[in-house]
Amino acid sequence: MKTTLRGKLLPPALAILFSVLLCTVALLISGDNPLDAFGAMIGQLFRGTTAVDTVNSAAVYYLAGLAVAIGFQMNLFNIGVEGQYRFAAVIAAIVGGGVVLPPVIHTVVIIVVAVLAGALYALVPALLKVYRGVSEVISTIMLNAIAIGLIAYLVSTDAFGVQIGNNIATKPIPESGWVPGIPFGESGTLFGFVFVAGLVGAGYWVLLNRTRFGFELRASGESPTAATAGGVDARKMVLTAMLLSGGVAGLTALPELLGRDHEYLQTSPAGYGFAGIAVALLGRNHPGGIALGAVLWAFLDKSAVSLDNVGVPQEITTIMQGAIVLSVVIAYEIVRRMELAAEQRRVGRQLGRDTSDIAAGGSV
Amino acid sequence: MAAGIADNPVAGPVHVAPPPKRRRIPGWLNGVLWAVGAIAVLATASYLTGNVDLTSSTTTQTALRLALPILLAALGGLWAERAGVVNIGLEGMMILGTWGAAFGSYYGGVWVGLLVAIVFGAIGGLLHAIATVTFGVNHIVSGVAINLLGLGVAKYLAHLVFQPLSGNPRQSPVVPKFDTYSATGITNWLADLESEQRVIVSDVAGILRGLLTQVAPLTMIAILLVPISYLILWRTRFGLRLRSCGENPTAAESLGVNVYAFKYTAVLISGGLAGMGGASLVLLKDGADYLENQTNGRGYIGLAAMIFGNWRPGGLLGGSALFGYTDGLQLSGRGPAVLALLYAAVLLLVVVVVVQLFRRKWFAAGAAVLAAGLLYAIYFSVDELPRDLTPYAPHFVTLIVLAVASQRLRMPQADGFIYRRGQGS
Amino acid sequence: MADDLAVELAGITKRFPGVVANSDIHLEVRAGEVHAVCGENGAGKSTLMKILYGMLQPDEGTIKVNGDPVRFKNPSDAIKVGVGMVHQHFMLADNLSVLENIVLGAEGLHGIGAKARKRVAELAKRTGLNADLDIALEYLGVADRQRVEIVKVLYRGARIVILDEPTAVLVPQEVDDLFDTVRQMRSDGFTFIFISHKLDEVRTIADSITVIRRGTTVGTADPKTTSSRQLAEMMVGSELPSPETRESTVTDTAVLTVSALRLAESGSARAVLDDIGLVVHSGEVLGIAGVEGNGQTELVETIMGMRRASGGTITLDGRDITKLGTLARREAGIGYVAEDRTRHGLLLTQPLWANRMLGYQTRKPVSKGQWLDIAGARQDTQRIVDAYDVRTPGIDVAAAALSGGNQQKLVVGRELSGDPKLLIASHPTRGVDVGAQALIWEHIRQARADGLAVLLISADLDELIGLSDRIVVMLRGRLVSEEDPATVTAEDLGCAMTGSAPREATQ
Amino acid sequence: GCAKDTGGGTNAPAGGGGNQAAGCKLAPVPQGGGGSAAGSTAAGPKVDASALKVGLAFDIGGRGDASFNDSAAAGLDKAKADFGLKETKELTAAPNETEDAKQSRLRQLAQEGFSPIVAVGFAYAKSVEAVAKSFPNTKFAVVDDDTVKLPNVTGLVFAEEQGSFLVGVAAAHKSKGCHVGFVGGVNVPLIQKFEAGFKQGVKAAAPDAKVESEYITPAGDFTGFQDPAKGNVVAAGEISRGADVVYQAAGASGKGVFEAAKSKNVLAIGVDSDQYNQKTVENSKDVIITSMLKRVDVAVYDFVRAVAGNTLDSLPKRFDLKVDGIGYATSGGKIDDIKATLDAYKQQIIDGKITVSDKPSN
Ligand SMILES: Nc1ncnc2c1ncn2[C@@H]1O[C@H](COP(=O)(O)OP(=O)(O)OP(=O)(O)O)[C@@H](O)[C@H]1O
Ligand SMILES: Nc1ncnc2c1ncn2[C@@H]1O[C@H](COP(=O)(O)OP(=O)(O)OP(=O)(O)O)[C@@H](O)[C@H]1O
Ligand SMILES: [Mg+2]
Ligand SMILES: [Mg+2]
Repeated sequence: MKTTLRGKLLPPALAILFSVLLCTVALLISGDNPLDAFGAMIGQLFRGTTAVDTVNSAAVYYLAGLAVAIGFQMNLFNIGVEGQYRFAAVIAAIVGGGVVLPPVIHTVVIIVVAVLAGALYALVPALLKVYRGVSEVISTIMLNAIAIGLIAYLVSTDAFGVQIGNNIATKPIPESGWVPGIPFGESGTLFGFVFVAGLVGAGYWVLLNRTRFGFELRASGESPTAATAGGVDARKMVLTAMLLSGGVAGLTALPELLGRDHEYLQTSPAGYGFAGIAVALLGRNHPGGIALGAVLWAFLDKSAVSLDNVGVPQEITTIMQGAIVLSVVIAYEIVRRMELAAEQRRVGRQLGRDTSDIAAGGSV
Repeated sequence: MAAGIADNPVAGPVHVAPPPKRRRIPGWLNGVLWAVGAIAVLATASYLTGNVDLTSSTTTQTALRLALPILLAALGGLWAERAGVVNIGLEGMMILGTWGAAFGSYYGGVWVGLLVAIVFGAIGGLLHAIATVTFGVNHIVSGVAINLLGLGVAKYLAHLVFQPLSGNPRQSPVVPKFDTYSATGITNWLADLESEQRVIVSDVAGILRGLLTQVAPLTMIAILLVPISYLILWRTRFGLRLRSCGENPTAAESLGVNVYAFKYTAVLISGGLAGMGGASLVLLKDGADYLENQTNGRGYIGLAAMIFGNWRPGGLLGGSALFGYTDGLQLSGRGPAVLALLYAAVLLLVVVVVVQLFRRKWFAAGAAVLAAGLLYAIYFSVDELPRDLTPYAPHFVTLIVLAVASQRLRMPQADGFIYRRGQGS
Repeated sequence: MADDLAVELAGITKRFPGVVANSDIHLEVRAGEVHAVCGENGAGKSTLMKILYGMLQPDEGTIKVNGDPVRFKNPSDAIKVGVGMVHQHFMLADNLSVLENIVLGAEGLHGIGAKARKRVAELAKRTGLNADLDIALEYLGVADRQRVEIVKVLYRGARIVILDEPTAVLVPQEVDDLFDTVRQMRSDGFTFIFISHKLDEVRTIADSITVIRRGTTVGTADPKTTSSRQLAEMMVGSELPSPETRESTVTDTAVLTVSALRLAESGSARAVLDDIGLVVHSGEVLGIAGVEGNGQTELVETIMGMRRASGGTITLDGRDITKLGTLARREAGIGYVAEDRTRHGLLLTQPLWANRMLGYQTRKPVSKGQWLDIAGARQDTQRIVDAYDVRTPGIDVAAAALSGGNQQKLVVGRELSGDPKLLIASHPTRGVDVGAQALIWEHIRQARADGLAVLLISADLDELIGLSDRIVVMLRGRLVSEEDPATVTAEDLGCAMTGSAPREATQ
Repeated sequence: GCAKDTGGGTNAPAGGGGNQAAGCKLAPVPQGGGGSAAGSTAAGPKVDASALKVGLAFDIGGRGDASFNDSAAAGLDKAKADFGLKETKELTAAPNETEDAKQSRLRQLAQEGFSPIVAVGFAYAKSVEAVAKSFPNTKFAVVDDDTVKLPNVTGLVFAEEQGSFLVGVAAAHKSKGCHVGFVGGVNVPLIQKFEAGFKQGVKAAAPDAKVESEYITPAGDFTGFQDPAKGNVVAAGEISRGADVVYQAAGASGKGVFEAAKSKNVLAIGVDSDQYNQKTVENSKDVIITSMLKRVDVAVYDFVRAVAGNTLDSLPKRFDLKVDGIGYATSGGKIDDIKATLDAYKQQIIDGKITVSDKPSN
């Protein structure tokens, strides 16, 4: 159904407000000054590299969020983005560090490898779902764990790892494979991959809204039965959606890999996939919404550092993230019901089915 | 709503399937048969590979211990899903439980700890119920949010409460633990039997001894909760009503069942059980006290065990036992034990082949022969499994078993559907 | 005399968002009678009954049961004073056992153990329910399900029984059985409120009739003195349209040929469809009669390619389509009006123009190759809305916002838009009111006259007889006989559908 | 009958080791233990560091983790007391944080004028390298890493294998069944050093001894440092195979190892700090015979002093036995009887007569 602009913007605003209130209470209990805390969070944007870092991280979350959202579009809950992106990152780093190619081509090869690796890792749950009816929720939970073992093996010195001090990393990717960033001097360097992420988002929008495939995907998500009757091959859609989701998941780690780290470290952070779930939910699977969700999520993440700097427990940011997700979905639900009732009233009125006494409606 | 769950059930066309031609085996007997079969296979594998770990009392004990939090989480999942609410927030509720357990136990002893854990888990459940039942939020979305919140709140509370006590924001001080009890008379006798290394007898003795040694009240309660859940859910009117909310809430409502109330109750109990699962990480002897992130995905595994167990108490006991057993085996027995387990899998597949041949299912039998051959080839060709991958043996086992068996699974019909009063057709 | 009244509803008003379902309804039911409530689709009958049963609370108005004013907060309150309801859509849980379905909510009476089982067994006997009480409900047929619903009501000791369209899914013989039970119980002192669209039935069983239109009572009628035609006029204020086909347009060109079609039940060797052979010619309507669950759904879905045939061939216009997917079959020229529009026909949360694309996503005017043509889709949707009189405020509203009849018009309009050679119409007018029904029939007839072949499946035997050029009867997955609509009666069809010999023959 | 279990008393002592309580056939103890260690650099001249603003960037866990963060904090506290530091600031990493969060933390400290800045944990290596470049006048140190080659960055690394060697010797001497075990948290190079040293120590003292060696999780899965329940199971597994002295290098999971040792009546060896005196494991302190000490506190303290006294060049390349950057604990008095032996081995290592490898030989 079509939601109004108010219907789109009101819920997140309410949710943020609610979370701020909740955190204020928590801060007061722990004896911290909420104003200091929120001041530090806002203030960080104007200092150091935080603003640029936020955008950089947002690009990462954005890609993870898009990957999750593709699954959501057809009611697939791909918890496995976590495992897929990590697996893809390692493979891409290994290949990127292992081949010698001219600039651009090198980069493209790495990107393609990452996409394929992500898709490959998503193929397992997809096949299990299509042919054996295994719920993708469970299979991807298991595969996330298994990915850790695979990565451990791949990065170990027995396989492709190189020990640097106490750390192990893949062989560094030579400069020809990097994606150059845009330097902002003191304020840091913006990943070039931010624009790639933007392109992927635009592609996602076009794919979903303007192509036959997108239509079929959404149709299968909304009603598998109706889609089947409309000639959409459900199995094929599950497979394609899952592979596409895994492919985009494969891009998740690339902004950092190609823009800053140039190698995959054993200590490289995990958890982008899980954050992607939250971001996709916040953005309601809409590419614009996911972008906002990603920026918000990244901003909260960065806040942990500056809150710590002013002596406020950084756990607050996790509470805030949880509270925002929960309250945003509740707020969306409330607004959705209000709008549905309003739309029904409008339909009723325009059809003149009941000219009398409508004011009392909306009992739902 | 986009994620996870389809829209409400629509009255579909009436389809008349043939009456079931199932042989009437009572559920408990079925369970016993499975257990006997499993023990027989393991005992044989233990004998043939000479790996005593497969059925030793130590393995059983560790399996029990590792299975416990998973079992409780799975029971939590069972209660919620039987009432039609998918609870992926078990992890968050467990985390709340760990904090509550440490807090309660520190100030009031183990039983208070257990109680506070249950209450904290139930608070998580309450939140989930408010979101899903009252506001009709997609169940998975709400669950994900609760996992985040549970983690955040526990961290924050630990920072607030435990740091002054332990000097560490991520850990509680040492808290009282449950005492453990052993059936000494029997276990000594069993210990003798076990050490005699007689085929089957020693294996059974080992397993029994593991189950009877150093058992904490919480362990007993958790195990008892399996039959209790069964009795309540399948043998009482309360349970019937609760299950009806997961099968067809509109019908239940039309018969005067207060669906909202039952869903709330079920999700609260679910949260309480998850909280108890958290407590089992904190309050058992050798437990960890409160430690950040100590649940480590066990809530998700619990959910998997429940699905694995076909939304039934006996089944989820089997699922948690399988996971706990495999995990315990790989942790304490390591590579050789996992290899022996691989051998057991080959034996199991041989049994499957025989059964399928008997049933004249040629294709299934062929597939099983192939799988058995493959596994045996692996068993034969390597003397050590890759060290990096053995820790994930339980996950592999779960995947494989699901791939083989998931098509027989049957979830409550309205599980995950958003129900709104007066909206049924 | 007020004391005589088992139920008295006065001034009942119920509003839903956008709809006033009931406004100032009055209904008086005497104790020990069968009281029929008639009205077109969406007139508010079910809503009114749900109010009487405590599932909905009226915004205004009073309810009296046996002379005492009552106020129901939920169905339990209604059950307490002896009101029971058999719903229009069965309220049963497939995975629970028959026994559990019956005792659910009334465990207080006899528990859920042996005592309850004994009582249920007694009632089952009385209503002719022969099923094993411990098997899961999903294994029961429609008629047995209905019996379970009735046992449920009796088990709770209801004396006032609401039957909301109980006959919609039954064949004539089953209807007779049901009526026998009703009559017998009436003589035992039960009161019935009976809802049906089938006015002949109403006149057979009812002692008195209340007619409601657009949510208000328009009057009462005496079934002995009122004709069906008069009743219909009271309901809609116009004449009852009939689905008669005028002249035959059947040609010799076979459009759809199905031969030796077989469909095995998943996971077993049993056949759901067995050796089905049929031909539909251009300009012909072939009707398929059958009790629900005898394979009609499966036949349609197999022809549509939603299920894979295990044997046999399907030919469309001389081309073998047995191996094609659903989309390819649609592209080859099959239009499909599914039996359940909300499950198989529509994307409820999507706007009407997106629904126009479903099943046509590869074809003009809604798409250009891999790209969607949204402007084209919108334009064509508007055309359908105009041509089929779909009552909607616009083409951007979600499909869920339309009433059932209007949704159905949209679906029929869409399926006739692709220039199909064959239309498969499953229950094309189910749950649709008389006006929309007439319109849909008219469109089907027109298309037939233009050479369309139609495969019609319907539970409404009058529709089937009136619209078809030929009728085949389906029983347990096989085509058992062919009937001529010009001569066959609904009664005969009913016999053939249940596999029993015609009544005259047995006597 | 059913009896309450009291402190493991109802259990027979550890499985395999039960009967052959004879212990190991010990190798001859090396001679020349007399000359004591070169002495702690901590005993050097006092400096005035009141002008220094010292920043500490902790790894996950931060102050109070009863592990190396805490140890670093102790070093800072001592420096504060001894050198009159006025202003210090401590920031802590969050789990799973990204590289730029680490950099921001360091940059914040640098911008606020802190120097020196000590980054605790090798995970900071890359971040320090990045930030140190833009703040050439700020002094940095990274604990556990010496890969950053910048003039203003000092690596503070330790010879964990040497200390592990000594506790290995202790384990061999204390084992009744001549069978000992090692439990590592996560199979990373750093922890492998502990394993390598321990194994060598055991073999040096008792060439016939059996050594069990397991990690809770493979590299990359850092939950192995956070799961006492699993630590317990792994340790119990080793004990059931006969190990009767267990050395753990498993972070917070170590607690589970100690408890396994306690309930099976065997001995355990702690790690990093003197765990006998550590509050979080006080329930099982009586099985802890010694701990391998990794003196992060010494390193931090020495570093601060070196910065204050501008004597950075005098800092050791590696904090090892020689400079008392590594050692073993004697609290509880459980190894008093073999102290002389241990010191003899220690001297051998210091003198270079024994070289301890930091890679486990398999
Ligand atoms: N839950 C609801 N929310 C909104 N509108 C509703 C709801 N239930 C019923 N209505 C509306 O109330 C009106 C009356 O519906 P009701 O189901 O009572 O009709 P009916 O007479 O039983 O029709 P039918 O013959 O199709 O069963 C319909 O227009 C319907 O749109
Ligand atoms: N469960 C429901 N939730 C929300 N709205 C509903 C529900 N059921 C019915 N409605 C609303 O009621 C209206 C009509 O529904 P329904 O199909 O009962 O109509 P009807 O009056 O029977 O129509 P027709 O006579 O054309 O079949 C629609 O506007 C629909 O949105
Ligand atoms: Mg209707
Ligand atoms: Mg109705």
